[in-house]
Amino acid sequence: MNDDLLLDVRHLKAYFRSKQRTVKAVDDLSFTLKKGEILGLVGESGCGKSTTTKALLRLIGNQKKEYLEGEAFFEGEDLIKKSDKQMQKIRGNKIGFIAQNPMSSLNPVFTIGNQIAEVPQMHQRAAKNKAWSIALKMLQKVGISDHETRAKQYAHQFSGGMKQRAVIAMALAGNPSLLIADEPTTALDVTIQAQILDLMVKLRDETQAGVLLITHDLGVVAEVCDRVAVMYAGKIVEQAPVDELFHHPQHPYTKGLLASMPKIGSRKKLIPISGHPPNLYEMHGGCLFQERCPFAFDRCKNVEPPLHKIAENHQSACHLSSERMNSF
Amino acid sequence: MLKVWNRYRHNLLAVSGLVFILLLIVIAIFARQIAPHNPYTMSTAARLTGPSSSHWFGTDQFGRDILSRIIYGSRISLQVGIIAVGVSFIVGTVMGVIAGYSGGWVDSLISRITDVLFALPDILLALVIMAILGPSLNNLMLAIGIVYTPIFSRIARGAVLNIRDSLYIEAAYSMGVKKIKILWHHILPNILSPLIVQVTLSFAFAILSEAALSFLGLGVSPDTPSWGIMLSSAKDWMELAWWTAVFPGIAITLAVFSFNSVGDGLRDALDPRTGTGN
Amino acid sequence: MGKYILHRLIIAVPILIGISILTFFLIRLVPGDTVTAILGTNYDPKLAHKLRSEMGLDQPVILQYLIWIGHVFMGDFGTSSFTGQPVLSALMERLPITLELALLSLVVALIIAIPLGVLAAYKHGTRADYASGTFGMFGISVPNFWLGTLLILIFSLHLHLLPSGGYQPLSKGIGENLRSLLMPVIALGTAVAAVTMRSTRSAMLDVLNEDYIKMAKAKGASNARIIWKHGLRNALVPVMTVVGIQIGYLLGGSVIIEQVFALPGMGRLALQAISNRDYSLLQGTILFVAVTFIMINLIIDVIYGWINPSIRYK
Amino acid sequence: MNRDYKPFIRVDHLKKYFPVAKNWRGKNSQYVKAVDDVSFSIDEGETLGLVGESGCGKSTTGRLLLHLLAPTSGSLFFDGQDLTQLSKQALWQKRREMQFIFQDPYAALNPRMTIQDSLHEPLKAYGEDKRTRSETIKTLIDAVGIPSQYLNRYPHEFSGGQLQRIGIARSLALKPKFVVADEPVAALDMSIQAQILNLMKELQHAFNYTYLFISHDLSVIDYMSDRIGVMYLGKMVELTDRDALYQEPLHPYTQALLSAIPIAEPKRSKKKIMLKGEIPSPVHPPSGCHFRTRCPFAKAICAEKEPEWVEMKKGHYVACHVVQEAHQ
Amino acid sequence: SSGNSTKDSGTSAKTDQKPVYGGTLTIADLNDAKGLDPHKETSAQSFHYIENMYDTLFRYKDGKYGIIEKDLVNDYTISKDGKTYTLHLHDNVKFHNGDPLTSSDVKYSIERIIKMGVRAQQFDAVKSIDTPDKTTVVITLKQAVAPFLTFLANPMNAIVNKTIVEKNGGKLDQADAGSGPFTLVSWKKDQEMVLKKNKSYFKKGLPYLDKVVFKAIPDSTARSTAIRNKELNIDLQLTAKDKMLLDHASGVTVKSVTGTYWEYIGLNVTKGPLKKKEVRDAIAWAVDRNALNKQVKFGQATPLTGGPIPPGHAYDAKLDTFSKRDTAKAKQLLADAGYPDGFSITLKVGQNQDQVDAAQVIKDQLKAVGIKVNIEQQEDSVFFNALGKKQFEMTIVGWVGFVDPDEFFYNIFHTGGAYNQQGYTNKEVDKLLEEGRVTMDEAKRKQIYDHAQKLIVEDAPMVFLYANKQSTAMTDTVHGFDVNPTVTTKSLESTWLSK
Ligand SMILES: Nc1ncnc2c1ncn2[C@@H]1O[C@H](COP(=O)(O)OP(=O)(O)OP(=O)(O)O)[C@@H](O)[C@H]1O
Ligand SMILES: Nc1ncnc2c1ncn2[C@@H]1O[C@H](COP(=O)(O)OP(=O)(O)OP(=O)(O)O)[C@@H](O)[C@H]1O
Ligand SMILES: [Mg+2]
Ligand SMILES: [Mg+2]
Repeated sequence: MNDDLLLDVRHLKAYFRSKQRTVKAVDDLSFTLKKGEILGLVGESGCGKSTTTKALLRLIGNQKKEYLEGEAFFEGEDLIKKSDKQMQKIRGNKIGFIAQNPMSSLNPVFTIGNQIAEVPQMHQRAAKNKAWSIALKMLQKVGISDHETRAKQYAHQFSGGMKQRAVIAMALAGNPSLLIADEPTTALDVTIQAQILDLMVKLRDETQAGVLLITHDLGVVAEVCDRVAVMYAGKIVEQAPVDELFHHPQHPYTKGLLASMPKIGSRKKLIPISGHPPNLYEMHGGCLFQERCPFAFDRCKNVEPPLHKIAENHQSACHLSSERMNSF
Repeated sequence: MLKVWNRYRHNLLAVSGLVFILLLIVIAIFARQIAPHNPYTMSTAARLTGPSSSHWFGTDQFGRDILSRIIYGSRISLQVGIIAVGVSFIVGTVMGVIAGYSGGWVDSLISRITDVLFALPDILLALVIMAILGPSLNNLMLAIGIVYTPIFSRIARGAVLNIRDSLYIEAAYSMGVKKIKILWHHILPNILSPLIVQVTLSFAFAILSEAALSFLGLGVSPDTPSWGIMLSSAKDWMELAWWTAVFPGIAITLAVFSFNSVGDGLRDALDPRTGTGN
Repeated sequence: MGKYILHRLIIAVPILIGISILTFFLIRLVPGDTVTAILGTNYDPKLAHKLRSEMGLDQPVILQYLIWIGHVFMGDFGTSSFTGQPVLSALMERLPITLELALLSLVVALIIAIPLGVLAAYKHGTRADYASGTFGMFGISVPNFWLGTLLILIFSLHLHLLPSGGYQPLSKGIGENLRSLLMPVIALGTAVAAVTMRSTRSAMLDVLNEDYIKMAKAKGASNARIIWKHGLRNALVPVMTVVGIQIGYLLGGSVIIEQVFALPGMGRLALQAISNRDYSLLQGTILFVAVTFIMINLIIDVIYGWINPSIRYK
Repeated sequence: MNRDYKPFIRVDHLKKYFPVAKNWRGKNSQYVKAVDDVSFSIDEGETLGLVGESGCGKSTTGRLLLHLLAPTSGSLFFDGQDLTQLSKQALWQKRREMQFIFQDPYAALNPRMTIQDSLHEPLKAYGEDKRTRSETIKTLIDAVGIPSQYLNRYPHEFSGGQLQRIGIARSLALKPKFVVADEPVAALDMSIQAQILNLMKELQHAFNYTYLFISHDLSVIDYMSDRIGVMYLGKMVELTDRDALYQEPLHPYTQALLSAIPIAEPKRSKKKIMLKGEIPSPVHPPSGCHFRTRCPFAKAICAEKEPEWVEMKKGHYVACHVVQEAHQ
Repeated sequence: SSGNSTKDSGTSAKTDQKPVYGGTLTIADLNDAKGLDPHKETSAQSFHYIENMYDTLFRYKDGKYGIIEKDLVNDYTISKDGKTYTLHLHDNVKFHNGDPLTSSDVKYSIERIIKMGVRAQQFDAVKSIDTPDKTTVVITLKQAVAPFLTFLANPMNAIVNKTIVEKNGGKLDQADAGSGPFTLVSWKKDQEMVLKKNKSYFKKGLPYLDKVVFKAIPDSTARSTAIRNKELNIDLQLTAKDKMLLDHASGVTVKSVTGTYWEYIGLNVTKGPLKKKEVRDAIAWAVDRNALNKQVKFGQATPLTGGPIPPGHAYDAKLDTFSKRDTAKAKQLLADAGYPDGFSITLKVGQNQDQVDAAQVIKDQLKAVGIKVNIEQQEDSVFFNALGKKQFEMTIVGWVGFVDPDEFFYNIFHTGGAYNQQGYTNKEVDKLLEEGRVTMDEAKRKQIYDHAQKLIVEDAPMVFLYANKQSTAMTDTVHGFDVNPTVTTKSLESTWLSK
């Protein structure tokens, strides 16, 4: 195995069970992430992106109705097998987490500094003033001006972009080797989004941490990611380096997405994907995309296409692309 | 509707409350058939006798059968609940809807009135009103009705304000639907659920208030078999006869408990967000 | 902060004036009057007339109101027409007792209810949660006067452990004082405890679903830290609102509880004033209760601001 | 583009101030200047795109145009008539001809009414009889692609894309001439977004609607509009033809916005203009030019004087001191 | 009437024991005093608080009923025509502030009583008050007033200190202006009033107690619990139920005498069916006083089967009309009056629990003869207002504290009587009552009142129910306390506590 390998997820499954039904939010997911790499996980709303992050952080899987299976090797150790106590030592320390909604991710009743300082206090047993100076340093690092006053302020005194910076500072305070960011810019305006993405790339360059970046915006992916995994209905349907994916998409879903996106300067008529994504609890055999797929044929209805290699570093889960490979 | 019931069904407390309320209604309607004795008949010989096979809950200081009085008392409690809550529900809702929908000085005026009424403890206000009206069952219902009017007004106003700004109201308006129609078709049906919840909770309050005012001697007339009156006179006798104080109290508690738990259950069932107790 | 309090006080003035008008005129709608109450069995029309004109009760009501409110603004609440005692001194005599009863009930209730509510939320869905839910529901359903009566029945009449009524001032020693308030506090505080417990539980459940709790978890905080540090203080924000509403209940409930336990507080005074048609005393009492209510709520709001910095006022 | 249409909508010096604070005497003392002196016109059959970041006043402008909000000052001509001068009844009659499409289709439908009832409502309000109503609705439903057997369902039984189709159908039921579409696709997934955009274009083609199309997404605006207006903090800063805007944006804010938007084409090197700071509070906007606090080219004059709304080239309006000076 | 009252230690059982000085006695009553001004107060509750701070010219004899003895007065004479009273005061009496009590204080006090209005009518006949010297007072009346000494013995017709009155702006609501055995220390409304020993009391050697604490405990159960727990020494007024309970309590003695508190059904003779004498009579026959006594008073009251005066005083034993209930007769009377099927009527009551209870029993009893009673309970103030304005049909109330027969009859049954709420008029009765007022001869007076009672009972403006026992509970350590029909705490001056 590669020395650079940071995260190796294999056959991860996360289901939500209730009396009426089982939602297969994440179903047999496998991917890897290297040190210093930014992996983009794209997909439409409800396809299981957030559930993936929660499973990796083991924020789910502790209750009976949450079912978790598979392996997730992080620095050689399987996260899925860890106890809650062991996970507490890893979260915030070795794995930093940046939440989707900065507006609600900060505790309104404690100062920002206090919340950042909590991380070294918990994980490094740092003394109060030591932790505070770490917090100040982190705020400075994420580009918050006047950080000494700002540290003593509360979340409601911060603007959206500043809150997201504070959340990033909090995620970095434990010096993590893996950063999981769940749609870190979705709630922000474009000009602010550009600032935050820029910051994240810069921080990655500095710390050489691996970044798992969740987003639904292909534009964001194209700008900052090294590699992309496209998710559809709880599964990864295509995985490739960024250039490869945008220029030689293999899966009909990926192709559809690219064709349906308006592009500035291009007057081409958009070609939408017909229909809408399936319910994650009414799944039947075969390819999940087959109902919306213009190329679907008999096999698609019955046999679920596995994710398989079609080129170096490029995988797709489509009968068609595998056939094309075979025909070479 | 079915969904609401499905959510409600799983709340054990709420279901038992509902069952008890239905039971209470049956008891109140068929009091004459169910009660083992006449609740007014006195007997010097049988005064203050403890629970026995002929008087399950014992007798009071006049030898009247306590069980029968409790059974008849359910009529008073339900009557007070229905009328008092009816009054406050109708008056309060109208006030609140007018305040919330029209805004401006009408809103200010109505809101100030409710503020003033809110700054006085319920019981104190009810006492003063009872003192004005004089003790009788009708006045008691009116007094409790007045006291609980501001709650409905506030809830209705809040709900209207909440919904008034919602997008589908603006949408209807933008498509030329007249304001009064919007009020009737969109606003009223949508503010109903918090009001219904409050109706059940107020029912519980009304029963408690009747008991409390009667307990203080400002309630219904003293020979009425009301639970509050029974408790009030039991206070003098409980040392000799604990049952005079214990059973009417249990009746009040159970009735109030039932209405509260139904209200609670409804609130959870009507509001899918509070899916906390599955 | 000071400005905020001032602002709140200014807002309270119209409410108090509203209350003063309301009570003043309401009371005058009450049939019967002070004079009949004073004379009681010995009612004699001639004597009654003489007393009425002495008390100024034969003047127009509006004039009576203006005279009264004018005096109130100068701190003179008049004298009780029934006992001849100055209203203010009567109120000041009673206020500490009601306040002690209400605040003691509140504090005891909070000390018990908040941890229970937090635990119920933490163990939510378990038997302990259902048990506490049922208990809480009983707590808000049981009439306080009945609970008081039962306590007397058990602890005074049968076990002879506690006095069945009466108030022992602090000057008689804190032990005696607390002994005389123990049962009243339980009777009055149970409902408050139940309501607080229920609202703490549901507030805590809401808070535990918040993003910042997930964030705290993602930071590696332990469960205890999440609940007691990150959760509780946020959960207290809605709980404080509920507590504010409870103040009204406590003051109203003390009318009944003071009657049950023969405590000479403001509630009892109000009741006497009503039955004696003691106008100036009743007006003064109601105004005082309203002021107390508003003041305690103001204090709660200040605490509220302390708990929740986003509504702290500059 | 073709500019020979007759002006259909014209707004002059339109302002909308929302009171946000009252002083101790209950008088309004502070305002959000949501729309602050905006002038433009829309021709018949044309689509004007309105773009800008959150809170800049796009929706307020849309609402003002339909007179759902009364303007604080300014005039507003619709088909030659000043809406601000009309009686209630006349306004109500006019209302038929102008309609709104909402960003959140779910919130815009009464959750307790079947979509059938919701669709009937506007027609009923204008006194159409039942048969005409049913026929109109049938046609519309077909046009937006909702099967008619779904009519008895409630809003929560539909997906977001379907709901937006229903919302569009409802807005068009009265056969309006002018439609304000307020971020109609912002809540939708990217695979659905293209369906709706295409639908709106087709309908416009068929019925010659005039559109005001609001979005914060420049690529969507680009796809839909003939002309585009850019707003910043209550002001319109630039307005011109679509091509002119993308090819030679004049205002520094437009330039920054264009460069900040992530493009779904990896490694397409583009010069980024990173804006500093964030959008100031609309209650206390900066003096002079509102954008000057973030503007990379700000000069002394920008703080002193509000820039004028000037037609720099034919049909190309800009409000910027720097640009105007450069042209002199 | 003779000499010094201190020799007689009332009804104390253990007269052989030697009094012990010192100690604090705690005594509980139903309600607190409204105020402390003896000339202003009307409620009996207030009297119990006030009377120990003041002295009166005469007083009721301990343990006896209707017998008057001297108090501040050392010696006195009444002229033959009953119009001139010459009173000689003790010369060693001092007010609590040290001022001597002199004849001018007496004159001032009587004039103040007249001015205050409450008991002015007792002194209506006063023509002049002269004070020839410091210890002599001569009161001249316009005509003879038979109960005049009784009036002077009323504990609220007390002698007050002019200086103190004036210092308090004419008000004594919160102040002590007396010369009595105890002086006021503190009064916390509805909590307690504390009195301490007056060391310079004019009766040598009295009082024994250092301190007396009065407590107002409205709840009878609370009072009886407290005395059982020995938190109290005296529970002044027991309800029938508490008497029953306390009779068996250890360390507590209950003493009772027939009291002056009598209760009746008032019938408004100016309204509806009650205008007819037969109807009123029918009600009188239909009421079962013995059953009522059993149900409401645990059989402890004395049923009034004749007139209103309880046994022992101006009581007429021969007048025993209603000793047995007769529903047949009642029905006959109703039929005669034109109500063979009875009628509906409202019975108004106040807040007195016994009367509320009695109303329920009477409702039950009258049902037997076809009269349907609706009970309407009102708050006392509203209730008494309604009574004063004759706004009632039937009511249940009681009178208390009368000592002289004139007090019993004149105000209630005379056409112009101040408390004639029933609207009762009978010329013959009026004449008899006027005569009784001015007749000084005891025997003749009794005859007059016997006759009046007979007429009243026949007319039945009231249905007399019962006279209550006055019961007091005290711990076994209390000695020398007088349980008096008029309910008084006056004997606290000679009460003492054993260890
Ligand atoms: N606690 C839960 N219980 C039941 N179902 C859940 C739960 N959490 C998520 N789901 C379901 O799992 C599926 C995946 O949810 P997830 O939040 O992972 O999607 P996502 O890709 O992050 O979407 P978005 O872009 O909207 O954030 C959804 O259908 C969601 O409804
Ligand atoms: N009814 C209102 N009362 C007070 N302020 C308002 C109101 N409506 C809008 N505003 C304020 O006016 C400003 C402009 O709001 P508007 O909704 O027009 O912005 P927008 O450009 O549509 O933003 P978004 O992209 O978030 O929809 C904002 O600051 C907003 O807070
Ligand atoms: Mg997500
Ligand atoms: Mg908007």
